[in-house]
Amino acid sequence: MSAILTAEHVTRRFSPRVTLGDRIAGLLGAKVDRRAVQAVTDVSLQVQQGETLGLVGESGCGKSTLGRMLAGILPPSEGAVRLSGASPMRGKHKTTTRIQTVFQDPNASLNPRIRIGDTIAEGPISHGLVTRANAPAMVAEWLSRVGLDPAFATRFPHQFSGGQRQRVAIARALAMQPEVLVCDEPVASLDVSIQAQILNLFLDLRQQLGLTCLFISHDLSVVRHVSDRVAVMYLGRIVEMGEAAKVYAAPRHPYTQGLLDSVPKLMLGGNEGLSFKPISGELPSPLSPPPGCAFNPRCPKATELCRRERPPLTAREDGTLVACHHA
Amino acid sequence: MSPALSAFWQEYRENWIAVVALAVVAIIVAAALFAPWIAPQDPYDLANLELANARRPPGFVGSDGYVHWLGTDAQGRDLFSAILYGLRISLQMGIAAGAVALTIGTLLGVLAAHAGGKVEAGIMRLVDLQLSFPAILLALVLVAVLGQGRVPLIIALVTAQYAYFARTAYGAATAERQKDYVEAARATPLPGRRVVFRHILPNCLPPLIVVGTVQVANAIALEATLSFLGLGLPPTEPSLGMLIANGFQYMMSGRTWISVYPGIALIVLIVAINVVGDQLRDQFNPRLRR
Amino acid sequence: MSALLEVAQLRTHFLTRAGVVKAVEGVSFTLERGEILGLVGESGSGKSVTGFSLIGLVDPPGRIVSGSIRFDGQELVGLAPDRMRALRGKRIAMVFQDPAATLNPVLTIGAQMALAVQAHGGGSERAARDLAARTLTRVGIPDAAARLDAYPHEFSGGMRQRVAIATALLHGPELIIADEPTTALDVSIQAQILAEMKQLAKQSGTALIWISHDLATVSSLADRVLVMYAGRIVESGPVASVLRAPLHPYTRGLLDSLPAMARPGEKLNQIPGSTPSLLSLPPGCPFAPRCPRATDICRSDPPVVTQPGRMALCHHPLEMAAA
Amino acid sequence: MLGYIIQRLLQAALVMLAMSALVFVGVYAIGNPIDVLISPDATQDIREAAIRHYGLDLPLWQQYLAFLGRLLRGDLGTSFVLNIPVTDLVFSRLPATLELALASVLIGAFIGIPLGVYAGYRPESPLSRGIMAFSVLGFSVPTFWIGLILILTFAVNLDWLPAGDRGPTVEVLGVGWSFLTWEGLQFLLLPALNLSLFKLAMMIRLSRAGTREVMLSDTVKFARAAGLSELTILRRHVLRLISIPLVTVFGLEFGSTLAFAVVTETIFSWPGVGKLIIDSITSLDRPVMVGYLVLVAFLFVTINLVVDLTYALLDPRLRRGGRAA
Repeated sequence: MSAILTAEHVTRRFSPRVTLGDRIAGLLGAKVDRRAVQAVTDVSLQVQQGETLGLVGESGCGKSTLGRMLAGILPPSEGAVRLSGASPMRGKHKTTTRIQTVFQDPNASLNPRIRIGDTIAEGPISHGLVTRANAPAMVAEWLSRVGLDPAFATRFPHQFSGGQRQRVAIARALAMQPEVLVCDEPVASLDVSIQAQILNLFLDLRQQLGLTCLFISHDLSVVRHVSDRVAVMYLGRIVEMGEAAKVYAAPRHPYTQGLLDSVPKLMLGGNEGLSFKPISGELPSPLSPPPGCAFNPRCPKATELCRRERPPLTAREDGTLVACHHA
Repeated sequence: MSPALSAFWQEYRENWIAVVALAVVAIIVAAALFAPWIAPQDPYDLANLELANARRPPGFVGSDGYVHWLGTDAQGRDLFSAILYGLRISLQMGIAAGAVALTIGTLLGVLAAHAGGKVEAGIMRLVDLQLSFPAILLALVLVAVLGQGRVPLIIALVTAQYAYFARTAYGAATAERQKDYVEAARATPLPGRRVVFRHILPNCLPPLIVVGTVQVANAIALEATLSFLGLGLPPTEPSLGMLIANGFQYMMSGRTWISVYPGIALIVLIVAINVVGDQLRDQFNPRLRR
Repeated sequence: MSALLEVAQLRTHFLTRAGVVKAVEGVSFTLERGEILGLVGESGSGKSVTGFSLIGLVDPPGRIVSGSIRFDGQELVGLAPDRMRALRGKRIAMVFQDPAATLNPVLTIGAQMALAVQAHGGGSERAARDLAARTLTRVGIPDAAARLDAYPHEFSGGMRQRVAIATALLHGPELIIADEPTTALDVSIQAQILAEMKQLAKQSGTALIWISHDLATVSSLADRVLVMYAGRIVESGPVASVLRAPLHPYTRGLLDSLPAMARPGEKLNQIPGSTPSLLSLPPGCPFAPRCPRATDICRSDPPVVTQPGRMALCHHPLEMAAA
Repeated sequence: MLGYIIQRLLQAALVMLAMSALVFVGVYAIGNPIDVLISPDATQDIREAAIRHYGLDLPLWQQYLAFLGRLLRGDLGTSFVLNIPVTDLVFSRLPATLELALASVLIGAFIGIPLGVYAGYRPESPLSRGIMAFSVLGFSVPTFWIGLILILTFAVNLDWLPAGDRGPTVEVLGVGWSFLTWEGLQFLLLPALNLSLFKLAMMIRLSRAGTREVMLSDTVKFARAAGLSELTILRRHVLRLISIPLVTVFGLEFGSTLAFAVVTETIFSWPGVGKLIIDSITSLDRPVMVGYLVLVAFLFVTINLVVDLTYALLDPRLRRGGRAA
């Protein structure tokens, strides 16, 4: 196995616009808020050929921003993203077609005024992957591969259900013949029964096409189901990364533990107790992350050391990477 | 008719007032278009005018045998003919100014939304500044500086109105720009031109159509106002506004028809266009859909 | 004593341009005092509309076309608007899905809560704020009195939902209807709110209708569960037995769709097809087109309730013994 | 917040500078500036003296600086026709226009907002449809036409109110005002009504659209679920939510009303600045035109600034966030 997609010390900041007026106000002694939101901080990871890496975390943890950087949609502020050694972007613009994205909301990610056949075909045609004459045949093939009737090519998105639309979005991404597929919360907006259909489709296609995948989701059970390895993010950093089976069976980082404990389980034997254990406290503002370990204000194991020093992400004996002083 | 369009028409038809308004607009446009064939008299041909026929009330039979159904004006023009020709000028001005303003404004707005950064800031500052500055004042000053005539008038109207289109196009385009399907198009990646013209621009059209309708009505009203103030077209080509202005001085003496009939024609036209625009606005507004 | 809430053959329809959407079609259930009832279903199943029907807040063009809702013996369908209003917030309260949208962004928390207090009997502004502060403390907002003067945008999503819950609790209602109140929140915050809600309901003896699409959430909170599909209750019963041994094929399919119920990487036992349009439901059982057990009778005749106690709306319910 | 205020002040100054440059280029550089400064019937000697006096033989940028300097001293030249300094002329006319504009904006707001809120609250009721029909009319019918009809009806046919002119004024703070006497009010009523109809229609439409949108929101639904009465919801929740955009529109409309007064003042012979600019255009009194333009630009920039700052103050999300851009 070799790494096909890598992130090297990737950081992404979103800085507020500081106007001339703000600067003058600053000179006059007024407090001007110039704190940048650091959505992703110093993340390094590798996605191996053929594997699925799950990226999991709560909202605002930076998983989507990281995903967009890895997909070549958003340039990193620092560090580098490489797809087989080369950057997927030139300046602010994506150049490669070898990595494609499936977005969260299929209602929003398909242009309502364009027939779905044209939506699927326009990328391949514009990059010369298919001729205009051969496009209908290619569209028909992809529609049937994602489980839709090829005759639907002339329909508009609003004529489909949510699950069918997500199938179209998957067909659009795969018609570009990518090596890597980034799925950004692809089932978050779908109902449970439809979610199962899309997950099954994803598993099928991944196997048939030998795809390498980055699978981003806030849903721990979904990530567990599809991923070989999993990375857990908290406040812009990876706190734990390793084989999915190991991380889920024996989480080391207190945040991973807390997160897994927070999820309500199906209670098949009455519910006198609670099937979950909440993490105390709230996510700190990303504008002013706490010093030391970002999780320390909510962590049951936090000590003076955690408040002072940020733990590095280090490998443990079984290969799992953990960023914690006490794990 | 495509299914989407026919569904749109189905919904439009439910509001009978809007249907009537649309019919009125169509009739007025047709009347203006065929004015030379409908009008009993060519009001621009000064040879036709006789002072003996001036300021006659509706129904007056002129010296040359015409029945002046709506009366005559101070120069002895048949008012019905003058109104038809005046509508022609008003519509020409309104549509020409609206079309030019739509084109310039949309291009500027979409450019600002697409380019971002300094270009965006520069264009939108200018547009905002102009929007806060009343159109009529701008038009007044421009006409005063450029002189009278069709071209100066259109320039004045366009300058006064393009900013509305630019603001609308910019608003719609920035909203579109943030939508997932635009990001999906960029992530493919599709060329920037294709993203703008195939994905962003078509989705900006509904609000622009609404603003376009309303702005044609506004341009007509503005032209009439300028003409009323004596700053519009030369008196040899009387637009509706000027007909009204000319009749103003006779109003106190009871010869109200000289002002009132052109005024009614003007108002019917503008109201009808605005009613159509209102209905389109309601139909395009996704928040009020059920 | 009779049940707190008795709903019988409730039908709520929406008259839209495209036709009549039968969002709720013949829903019947009862709710005891202090009971927690889970109302589960996918989008478009009618679970939220049922909730809004109970509190009399169905938006036009929707309206209750028939049926009965008896709350503490009083009929709510057709009740005069001002008498319905007197019940709302006082004896029946509601919490919504998105706390960012429910609170008024330009009023302080204190002002909004005071309005809710004063909606039911005067009392001074001062007393209203005191009550608001006490209730905020109950839902776990620290330093509540000082935070009354804050605006909603100064709170996090979880805190805003706590404010909404506190608003619902102000008058100590007998029934709270919670419409997906944790869906918009993160897992760790959801867990906090769930735990608090369960505790608050048990402490105060308030009955709770918890509307959710998430079986796991409902299973750890509710006493009984109602499963809705296409505007109907297709299965109901004590939550543990319904989840352990569902009678209705839809409930079974829903459980099998959960990734947590399968081995990682293996194909899920999915329900084929998608939810039918409520504009044109098939004759017979609305689930028949997607049902593995469907026979001709399912496609022609609407099913009737089987198995009293554990109820399922099905011609061919799964065996209880199968569990 | 302070940063935002400073930023807006800087922008306002920049806009004024740009406006002055535009006026300078438009009038001084393109036209013959001496036409603006000296009456056309002045002798050749006077012209040449003026050219030297105003430095018109100097390079363009020096001329612009001199123009700016005169502007800053409040010297806008002298009217050809009336031979009064333009500044004095404009300021003597301004109160009449201000009074008219304020009266009409107040009429528009105090009648328009309640009607609009009602129409948004009950969009299907016959009264709402009537209100909306009225607003389409008010929006469509040109101001000058309404003025004509008002005069025809109330002055000519019914003879209830005077048809034009300002009537008697009462001096307060050295300025004459009409609204202080009954007779003055009678003169003010028709022009104010005329000018207000467009504003009225606009306020109705804006508050209706705002109300309709807010009524569908979860905020209102939640307030209903808490048992609030409809009146309380309208008064406390809806009005508060729609008031923020309305206040800014109110400010901007006050500005545009000042400009639209041109038409009304012409019809009703109201002696304000609008009448002044029309007269100066027809009599080619260019110093007055230039002076009026600069002044109006200044007025607008000021109003915009105040509106923006008010907006930032009214919306708590902007007020406490400290960042309002």
